[in-house]
Order: sequence, then structure tokens, then C-alpha cells
Amino acid sequence: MEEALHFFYQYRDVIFIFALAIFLGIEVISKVPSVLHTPLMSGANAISGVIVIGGLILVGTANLSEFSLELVLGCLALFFGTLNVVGGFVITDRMLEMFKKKKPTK
Amino acid sequence: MEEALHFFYQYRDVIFIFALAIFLGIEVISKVPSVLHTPLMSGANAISGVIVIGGLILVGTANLSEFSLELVLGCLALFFGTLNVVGGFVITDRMLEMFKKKKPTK
Amino acid sequence: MDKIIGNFQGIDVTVGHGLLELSYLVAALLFVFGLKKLSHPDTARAGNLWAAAGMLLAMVTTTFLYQNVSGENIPSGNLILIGIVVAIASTIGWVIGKRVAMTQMPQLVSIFNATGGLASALVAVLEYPYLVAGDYGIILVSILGLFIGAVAFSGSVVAYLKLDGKIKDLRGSFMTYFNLLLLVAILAFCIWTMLSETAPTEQIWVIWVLFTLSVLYGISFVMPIGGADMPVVISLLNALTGIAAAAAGFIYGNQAMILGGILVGAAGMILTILMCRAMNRSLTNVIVGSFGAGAASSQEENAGSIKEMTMTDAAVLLAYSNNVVIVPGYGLAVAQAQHTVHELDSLLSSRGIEVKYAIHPVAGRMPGHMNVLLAEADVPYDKLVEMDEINPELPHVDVLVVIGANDVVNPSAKDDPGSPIYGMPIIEAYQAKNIIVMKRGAGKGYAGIENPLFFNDKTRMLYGNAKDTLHNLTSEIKQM
Amino acid sequence: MDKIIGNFQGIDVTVGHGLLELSYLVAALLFVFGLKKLSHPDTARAGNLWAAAGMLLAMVTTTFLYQNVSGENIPSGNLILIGIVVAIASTIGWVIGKRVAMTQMPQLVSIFNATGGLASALVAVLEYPYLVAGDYGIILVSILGLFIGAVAFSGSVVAYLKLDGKIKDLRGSFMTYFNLLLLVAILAFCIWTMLSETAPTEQIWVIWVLFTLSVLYGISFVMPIGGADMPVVISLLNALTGIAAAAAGFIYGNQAMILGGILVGAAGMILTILMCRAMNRSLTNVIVGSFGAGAASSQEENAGSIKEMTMTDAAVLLAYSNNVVIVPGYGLAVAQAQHTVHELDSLLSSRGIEVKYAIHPVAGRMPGHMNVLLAEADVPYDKLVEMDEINPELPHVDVLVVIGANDVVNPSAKDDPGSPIYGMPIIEAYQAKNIIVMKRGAGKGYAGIENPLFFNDKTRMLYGNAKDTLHNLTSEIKQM
Ligand SMILES: NC(=O)c1ccc[n+]([C@@H]2O[C@H](COP(=O)([O-])OP(=O)(O)OC[C@H]3O[C@@H](n4cnc5c(N)ncnc54)[C@H](OP(=O)(O)O)[C@@H]3O)[C@@H](O)[C@H]2O)c1
Ligand SMILES: NC(=O)c1ccc[n+]([C@@H]2O[C@H](COP(=O)([O-])OP(=O)(O)OC[C@H]3O[C@@H](n4cnc5c(N)ncnc54)[C@H](OP(=O)(O)O)[C@@H]3O)[C@@H](O)[C@H]2O)c1
Repeated sequence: MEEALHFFYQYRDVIFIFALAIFLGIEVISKVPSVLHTPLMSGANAISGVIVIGGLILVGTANLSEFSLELVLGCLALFFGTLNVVGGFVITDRMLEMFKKKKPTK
Repeated sequence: MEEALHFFYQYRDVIFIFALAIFLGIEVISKVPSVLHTPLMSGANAISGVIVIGGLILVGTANLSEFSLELVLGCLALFFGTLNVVGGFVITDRMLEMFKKKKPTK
Repeated sequence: MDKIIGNFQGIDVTVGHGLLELSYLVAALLFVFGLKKLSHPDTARAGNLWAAAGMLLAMVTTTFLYQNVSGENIPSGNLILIGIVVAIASTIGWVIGKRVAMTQMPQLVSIFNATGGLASALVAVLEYPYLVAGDYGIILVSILGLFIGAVAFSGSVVAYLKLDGKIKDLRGSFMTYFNLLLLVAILAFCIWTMLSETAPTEQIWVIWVLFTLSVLYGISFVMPIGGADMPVVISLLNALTGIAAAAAGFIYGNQAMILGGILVGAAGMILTILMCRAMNRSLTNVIVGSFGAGAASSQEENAGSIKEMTMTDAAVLLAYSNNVVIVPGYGLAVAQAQHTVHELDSLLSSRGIEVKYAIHPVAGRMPGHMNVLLAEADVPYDKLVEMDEINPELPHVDVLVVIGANDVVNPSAKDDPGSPIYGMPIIEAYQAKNIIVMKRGAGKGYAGIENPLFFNDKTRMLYGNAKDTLHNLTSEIKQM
Repeated sequence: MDKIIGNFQGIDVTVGHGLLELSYLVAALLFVFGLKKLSHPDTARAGNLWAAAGMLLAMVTTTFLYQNVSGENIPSGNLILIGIVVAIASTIGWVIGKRVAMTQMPQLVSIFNATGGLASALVAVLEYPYLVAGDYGIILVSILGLFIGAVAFSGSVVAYLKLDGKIKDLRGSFMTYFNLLLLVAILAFCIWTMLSETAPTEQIWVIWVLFTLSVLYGISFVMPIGGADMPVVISLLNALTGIAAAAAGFIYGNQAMILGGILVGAAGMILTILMCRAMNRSLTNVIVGSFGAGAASSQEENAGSIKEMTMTDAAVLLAYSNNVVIVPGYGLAVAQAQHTVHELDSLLSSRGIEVKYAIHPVAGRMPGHMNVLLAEADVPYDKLVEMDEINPELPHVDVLVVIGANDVVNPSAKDDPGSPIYGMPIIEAYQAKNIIVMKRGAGKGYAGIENPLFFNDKTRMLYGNAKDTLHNLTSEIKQM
């Protein structure tokens, strides 16, 4: 218990940000119309690719003088993260384009 | 500019919490029906009495061995803060009670 | 509680530290939940209690777990002092909150807001000497907190006095210039303070000057705004109090204060804007206070004339109708006639006449004013019908009784583009088959303009204080 | 950039540090704004771009401003490597995103989600050895991140394979037990790791075991869930990826990662629940996958028989009607008949017949499936009418054409309390004057139940692949 309390004390600001973000996520989404479910899912998926920052840091701090498993895995993480981000935003945009261009006719 | 940047760096978590709280405040309120405006205002007013914590700390750390302006002002801050909190929640509750007891008849 | 559980940034962390911070987090989340619930009619009351629970938690834990820089808890002497002050303030707050009449609510809210602002300003004043010279960010935040808190304080006091009718508006373009000048002076003074190399400890007078200037500004800011706009102004000042509390929270690094304050600040701003929108005005318009100034100009001569009616005629008309709609307004609140109107309503209902109340969202002087007023007189909730719902039914209504309402039934809002209230949604009273208007005389409404409805062929006036008129009318009907 | 602007907790703070953190804050706020806009039809596209801009900003600043513990920027060799990897991945992502057919969207989203989960898991694996022994909180967070990321990865891959029809469901109660067992094993392993005093550096194998177990769990978790439930599962896995990214953000103390991740986590959970609700099911029901299992039992024998009709009859019926409503369903997507149906629609419209499409929110296999499909074929947006709007009009419709829809027009949902889809809102096709149903044969819909609509007296069947049927029908009408 004391461990947990100390952990909480150390990271209280971050934990607080966590809590607020959960609220905000729920608040923001809770009234979305059913047609937007799929694009929203896809857009959220692209945002979750923010892990790419971790990949950038890994590859950025990797030791290039020797070939290591770490380096390979780091590059893979960066690769997959970028794929998620770029692919995710592109397909979301394509889906939404469909709705958009029809709107004015209404 | 550099001062500002350093300030930001130091307090980035708190500033972030600020930003999220603004969002959350707007999100939460933006669809409130007109009848609730007054109770909501009153409830928010009670919450803003959270400054009472500052009053508690001031009086709690004040030096009681001698009479000082600081002590008096601290007590005043605590007094007014508490007044705001207690009075605020009580009148909000009274206002809302009126709505509540009529609801089931509907 | 004092057990050391770790070390963080060179300070020993005890169980007490951890629990205190945890309680602040919980309190902050309770504020969010509470505010969220407060904004839905069904959960509003629970929401208020949640927020109150958060506040209680934060106060209790601060009192018993707070440690100063040397790691000492609050000494028992100070605890006793805290206990005394809190007990007195709570009792006063409780009694005032419970006793004051429902109709005084806006005044009360503004008074409580003033106390909150003053507390914030005092905290900023007292913390100022402990700030480190050259720590510009923090100094700026506390100066801002002081300024905002002081403005909220004096502004709310002025708003209270205006609502209570104790002081009148002070208009004129010189006020605008004076305000601007004061603001520039405050700004210049702040910059000078920030740039001076002297440590805050050595120039405590600075903070007092700033406090005085800010209080002055609060007064001169609210002074020119029309008395009836006070609910909007109070909402704005309420947002300011929140921001001031958040600034103090920043200085203490206290999450509950930061979140509570900012939440109120943001919500208050939004609420202010929503209230303005419900009255079809802009915030600047309210603050500059030009409303009603050039109003008379756009008025055309009203065709037709005002026709009075006798009490007996009114009684007959009502007694032989099938359905009656009552439109209450500010005058009902002034006359404190909520109980009398409920009597009339019961009497008519007992004769099989369908009676409804048409509630305009900004009738009266605060949102929900009519709901609160009629609720106080135990009028059943389901008889109150909102504007948008009742409007389509009005053409089928036999008699519509306007009691002390004016602007909210003014047809100019629909058909006269030159009218200052043009565009505001109204209760379309003119559509009813017969209209009875109760008012004291030729007095105008809040917007200060003529009302063509009173000149309508279907309209008959019943002059006099609403309470008396209603009373006489009720007796008349009873005798029939 | 390297100019030192202060000192914070013993570390020199440079301009670069400050700007990097500022950019993370901005990126995080762009995510919030973006998601907010994404949830309103009019601003959705802009919202996506805002979020993308936030991501770009965070990526660029990380690359050029990140400093390691000794305050060095990323060396040029690594920059080049980063450039190469990012360039390749972006190109591939872009091309796939642009090229893949609209109808493959659910598969694509699940593949991209798998990559995100894998990246999170890899980051956790690589950061694990650098954790400090005894720092339980952080170790727990990174183990959790690894587990969640790995489950999201393998789960999404299985979901993809199922959507693509490459693997079948694996049902049976043994799967439930196996899953439970696996979960317990993982939990036990985690606790053992946490409690062992050995430093993470000295037992890197631990993380690999955990990784393997988690991947396995992801597979066995999704395996028993019905293939058609995959959109819901993907939404759930998407939320998991977000949480995994947030866990990594926690370890790096990176606000953009934390906020982006948690936002997606919370939004994903809500979205999952909303999707379940739109299908009138609960999340547990989806995961346990009992849907359709005991369905047949509640079916009564259907009164009446199925009646076919000739192409010519159908052509005549349509050509001489005044208004036609088309109800598209999953079969339209399978047959890829969106262009053909648009042709029929244009032909009928050119003859002065009013043609509308009735869109059920969960027709097809993902929300908005029909909208996307018909939009691809350039069907004007204003011809698509939502379920709630079209239902009251249906009794006045001359001909209703059901193309590859089944469950969404199944009247059992309204009148058979024993039916597994009882309570789901449907398009009330049975109310139309004439009903034409196009399907290939006696195949059932997603819920695997009989549809009394097909036995209705007013219903006539046109068997065959929807595309061919529509094509023939169009030619037939043209020749008239
Ligand atoms: N609700 C809010 O939140 C809020 C806030 C600020 C401003 N406002 C504004 O306030 C106005 C509200 O409209 P309203 O129709 O309710 O009121 P109103 O337009 O202000 O009219 C009040 C009427 O009541 C009559 N009256 C006053 N005392 C009376 C008494 N004792 N007995 C009988 N009649 C009496 C007055 O005429 P006599 O003097 O001839 O009796 C006057 O015509 C709107 O313009 C609105 O925008 C509302
Ligand atoms: N939209 C979503 O988000 C989502 C997600 C998951 C699940 N679901 C569920 O999916 C169902 C959707 O209902 P629905 O009415 O659209 O579809 P459905 O109930 O799955 O029925 C599809 C029908 O299309 C026919 N079909 C298949 N291929 C065809 C072809 N090539 N040409 C002509 N007909 C063809 C099938 O019959 P034959 O085999 O005889 O041709 C079948 O009757 C609902 O139960 C919903 O809850 C929806």
C-alpha cells in the first residue's frame, strides 16, 4: 500500500492528467451519430499510433556502431508506428471525403 | 521569451491540467437547459469557494504567538471562503429541491 | 501518518503527503462529476451534493494532513482557531442560505461570490511576500489572481446593491474612458512591479496598491451596466472568482484548487454566453450597456388604443372559458403574487377549466426565475409548459392572462426589425382568442420599449398591483 | 536551441527542452480538438486533419529536439536511419490507404491497429531492461503496456483474418477455460516478476515470455468471437492500443503520448459500447459469442410460403409504380452491386418515379457501411433516408426492394419476444404495398435466423447474385 501511495505521490500530476483525459474522451465521444462510428474508430486508431514517438526515441538513441537485436526491434517499432499513423489518417480521410462531397447536394 | 519557456517547462504538467480543465468545463456545460442556469451558476459559485483551502493553509501556518495583520487577514480569508462554500451549496440545494419534488408528478 | 514512504525531489514523503494529494485528486474528480450532474435536471441535486462532498473532503484532509516545509502538521492552537472560524462561517452561511427568501436568490449568489473573490484576493495578498524575486511566472500568476479576485469581489458587491435596488446605474461615455484609464494604470503598475529587481518581501506596499486599484476597477466596471443585466454580470464575475482560485491553486501546486477553479472559470464563461444568447444579446452588448438607449426611435405609433376591462367582465370571461394560459413575468415576482396566482389556478381547475403556465426562459430577472417562483407556491411542475411547446397551442387558447410580463410577450420581437429585442424568441400571446394583461400602469419592461400587444383589439387591461388584482379576481369568480 | 534557460530538478533546461514540451502540449490539444470535431458530421474531415497535424508536429519536434540524458541531440547517423524508416513506412501506409477498396475498410483498420499494438509492445520490450529494480509502479505500468499492446496486436491480426474470411470461428466452452487459464498464468507470472528482487536488466527473458503469452492470449481471445462481430472487437482492440500507447507515454513522461493514448482508450471503449447498443446487444454477449446459438429453437413454423416472381413481372411492377424504396444490406456489399443499383435508381428516376434508399444504422458489417458503399457509387446523399425517418412513410410506398438485407428488415425483432434480435429497431419493410427481395438462395443473415418477411403475402423473391439480378432487371425495364 505504501508503495502505491508513494508511486501516486510521485506521479500525481500525470495520474491526474490520465483521469481528466478519460473524462474528456468519454465526454467528447458520447453523442456521436452511428454513421460516424467507423470513421471515428479509424481516426482514433490513427491517433493511437502516437506510440511512434517512442519508436523515434528508441531509434534516435540506438547505438549504430554495432548491429544489435535492439536496433532491429527499434526500427520495427518505428516502422509499424509510422504505418499506423500514416495509413490511419489516410483511410480516415478517404472515408470522410465520401460524406463530405455529397453534403452540398442536400 | 526564454523566461516564459522555462516557466512553461517547469510547470508543464500543471499548465496541461489547466488546458484540459478548460476543455472539460466547456464540454460539460455547453448543453445545459435554460432553467438550470441559475442553480448551475450558484453551484459553480460554491465550487469556486475552493479557495478556502488556501485560507486553511494560511491560518494553519500562521504564527499565533503574536497578533499580526497577517493573522487577521488569514482568518478573514478562511471566514469568507467558508461562507462562500457553505452558503453556496446550501442555496443551490434549496433551489434544486424545488425542481426535484415536482418531478414525479409529471 | 508521519511514516516516511520514500523520497521525492529531495523531500521525505510521508503517508500523510500521499493521502493529502490523493484526497485532492478525489476532490477534483468529485467537482467534475458534480458539475456534470448539475447540468442535467434529473441529477442536478445529487451533483451539488457530490461537489459539496469533494469540498468537505479537501477541507478535512488539508486541516489534518497538511505539513509545512519542515514537515510539521498544523499545531493544535491553529487547529482550534481554524475550528472556530470555520464553525462561525459555516453557521452564518447555513442560516443565510436556509433563511433567505427564494426570490432573493440572485442577490444571495452575488454576495457569496463576493466573499469568494475577497478570500482569493486575501490569499494572494498574504502569499505575495513569500514569492522569490525574479520568479516572473509565479509573480505574474499571483498578481493576476489578486487582480481578478479583487475585481470579482467589488464587482459582486456592486451587483448585489443594484439587484437590491440600493444603487442606480451610472451611465455615460466618461465611464468607458475612466475604466480604460484604470485598466492601463493597473497594467503599467504590474509591468513595473515585474521588472523591478526588488524582492517581493521588500515592497509589500505594492500589493496593497494593486489591491486598491483592482477593487476600484471592479466597481467602475459594473457601475454602468444596467441593473437588470446583473444575472449575466454575476455569472461573469463568478467565472472570475473561479480563475482567481485557480491562480492561488497554481501557487500552492494544489490540484483541487486548480481544477475546481478552472472548471468554474470555463463553465462560468460558457454559462454567461448561454445566458446572453437566451436573451438574444451579445456579451459586449451587455457590458457596454447600450441596451434600450436608442430604443424609442424605432417605435411606430401604435394603431388602436388601450382598452380596460372591469373585474366582473374578467371573472366572467375566465369562468366560462375552456382553457386558460397564464404568462407570468417579472411583475409577478415584484408583486410576490405567486401564491395568489396559484389560488386562482386551483379555483379555475376545480371548475374544470384547463390551466397552464407558459414559461419563457428569460422571464423575470434570472433564468428559471418563474420556475423557482411558482415552485415556491407549490404549483405542480407539469402545469409549467416551456415556450417552444406552448406556442403552437396558443391559437386554440380561450383566455391568455399576462401577469406582470412585458418583453417576453412583445410581438415587436417578431415583426419589427428596428426593435432592440428583434429576434428574441417570445411567447406568442397575440395568437390567443382573448388576452388579459395585469400591470400597474404605463410602466415599461426591462427593455424599455412599447408593447403593441397592449394595443391589440383582443387585449383588455386590468390595472393594479398583480397581487391585489389577482386577489380581487379570485373573490369575484368565487361569488359567481 | 542548446541555450540553457534555467535549471529544473538538477537538470539544465535548454530552449530545446522547452520547445519540445510545448510542442507535445500543442499536439495533445490538437488530438482533443481533432477527436471532438471527428464526432460531428460537418467537421469530421477537418478534425482528422487537425489530429494528423498534431501527430506530425510531435514527430518532427521529437526528431529534432529530443535530447538524451547527457543533453545530446539525436546524432546525424540515427537521423538518417529515422528518415529512411519513416519514409518507407509512410509510403507504404499512404499507398495502402489510398489504394485499398472502400469495402475493405474494416480489414484495413484492423491491420493498422495491429501495427500500432505491435509497436507499443516492442517499445515496452525495449524499454524494460532500463527500468530500475524495485520501482514497482513503473515496472507494473510497463508490463501492463506490453500485455495490452501484444493482445491488441495479435487480436487485430486474428480479427483481420476473420473479416477476410481466411479463418473460421473456433467455438466451444473449452476456449473459455483455456482463456481463463492463460490469463491466470499471465497474472501469476507478472506477480512473480514484480516480487523477484532481480533487476530488470538481469532477466530480459522475462519480458519475452510475457510477450509470447500475451500474443497467445490475444489470439485465443478473439478466436471464439463470431466473424461478423469483428467491427465491435476491432473497436475494443483499438481502445487497447490507445491504453498501451498511454502506458508507454507514462514511462517516457510524454504528455502527447499519454493524452493521445488515453483519449483513444476512453473514446474506443465508449464507441464499442455505442456499437453494441446500436445492435441491441451487450459487450459481454459479443465477447462470449453466444449469439445465434440457440436461435432456431424459438422459431415457429412460418405461415404461408415463399413465392418467386419473374424478372418481367418485377420490371412491370417497378416501372408502373409511383415511389420505390430500396433497402440495401450486407448482400449488396458482398455482390459489389452498388454501381448497378445506382443505375436502376437513375433509370427509374428518369421515368419520374421517386426513388429513396432506407438506411439502417447497422446494415452491413460496420456502422455506416451502406453510406460508404452507396457514396462510392455516387448515389446522391439526399436520397439516403435514415431508418427513423423512413419508417412512417413506408405504408405509402408502392414497391420496396430489399437487396441483400435480412436481419434489418426482420419483423421478428418487433413481434417475436423469443427471437434473438427481439428489440432491435428495424426498417418496417412489411408495411409497404409490395415487397421484392433479392438474395441468392435460402441463406440466412448475420443473426442466423428465419425471416417471416420472406413468407409475407406481399413479398416476391428474385433469386440470384444481387449484381446479376439488378443488371437483368435494369435491361428488362429499359426494353419496356
Ligand atoms: N430571466 C433572465 O435571466 C433575465 C436576466 C436579465 C434580463 N432579463 C430580461 O428581463 C425581461 C423579462 O421580461 P418580462 O416579460 O418577464 O418582464 P418585463 O419585460 O421586465 O416586464 C415587467 C412588467 O411587469 C409589470 N409590473 C411590475 N411590477 C408589477 C406589479 N407589482 N404588479 C403587476 N405588474 C407589475 C411592469 O409594468 P408596470 O410597471 O406598468 O406595472 C412591466 O410591464 C426580458 O427582456 C429579459 O431579456 C431576463
Ligand atoms: N453494421 C454493423 O456495424 C454491424 C456489425 C456487426 C454485425 N452487424 C449485424 O449484421 C446484420 C446486418 O443485417 P443485413 O440485413 O444488412 O444483412 P444480413 O442480415 O447479414 O443478411 C445478408 C443477406 O444478404 C444475402 N446475400 C449475401 N450475399 C449476397 C449476394 N451476393 N447477392 C444477394 N444477396 C446476398 C444473404 O442471403 P443469401 O445467402 O441467401 O444470399 C442474407 O440474407 C445485423 O444483424 C447487424 O446486427 C452489423
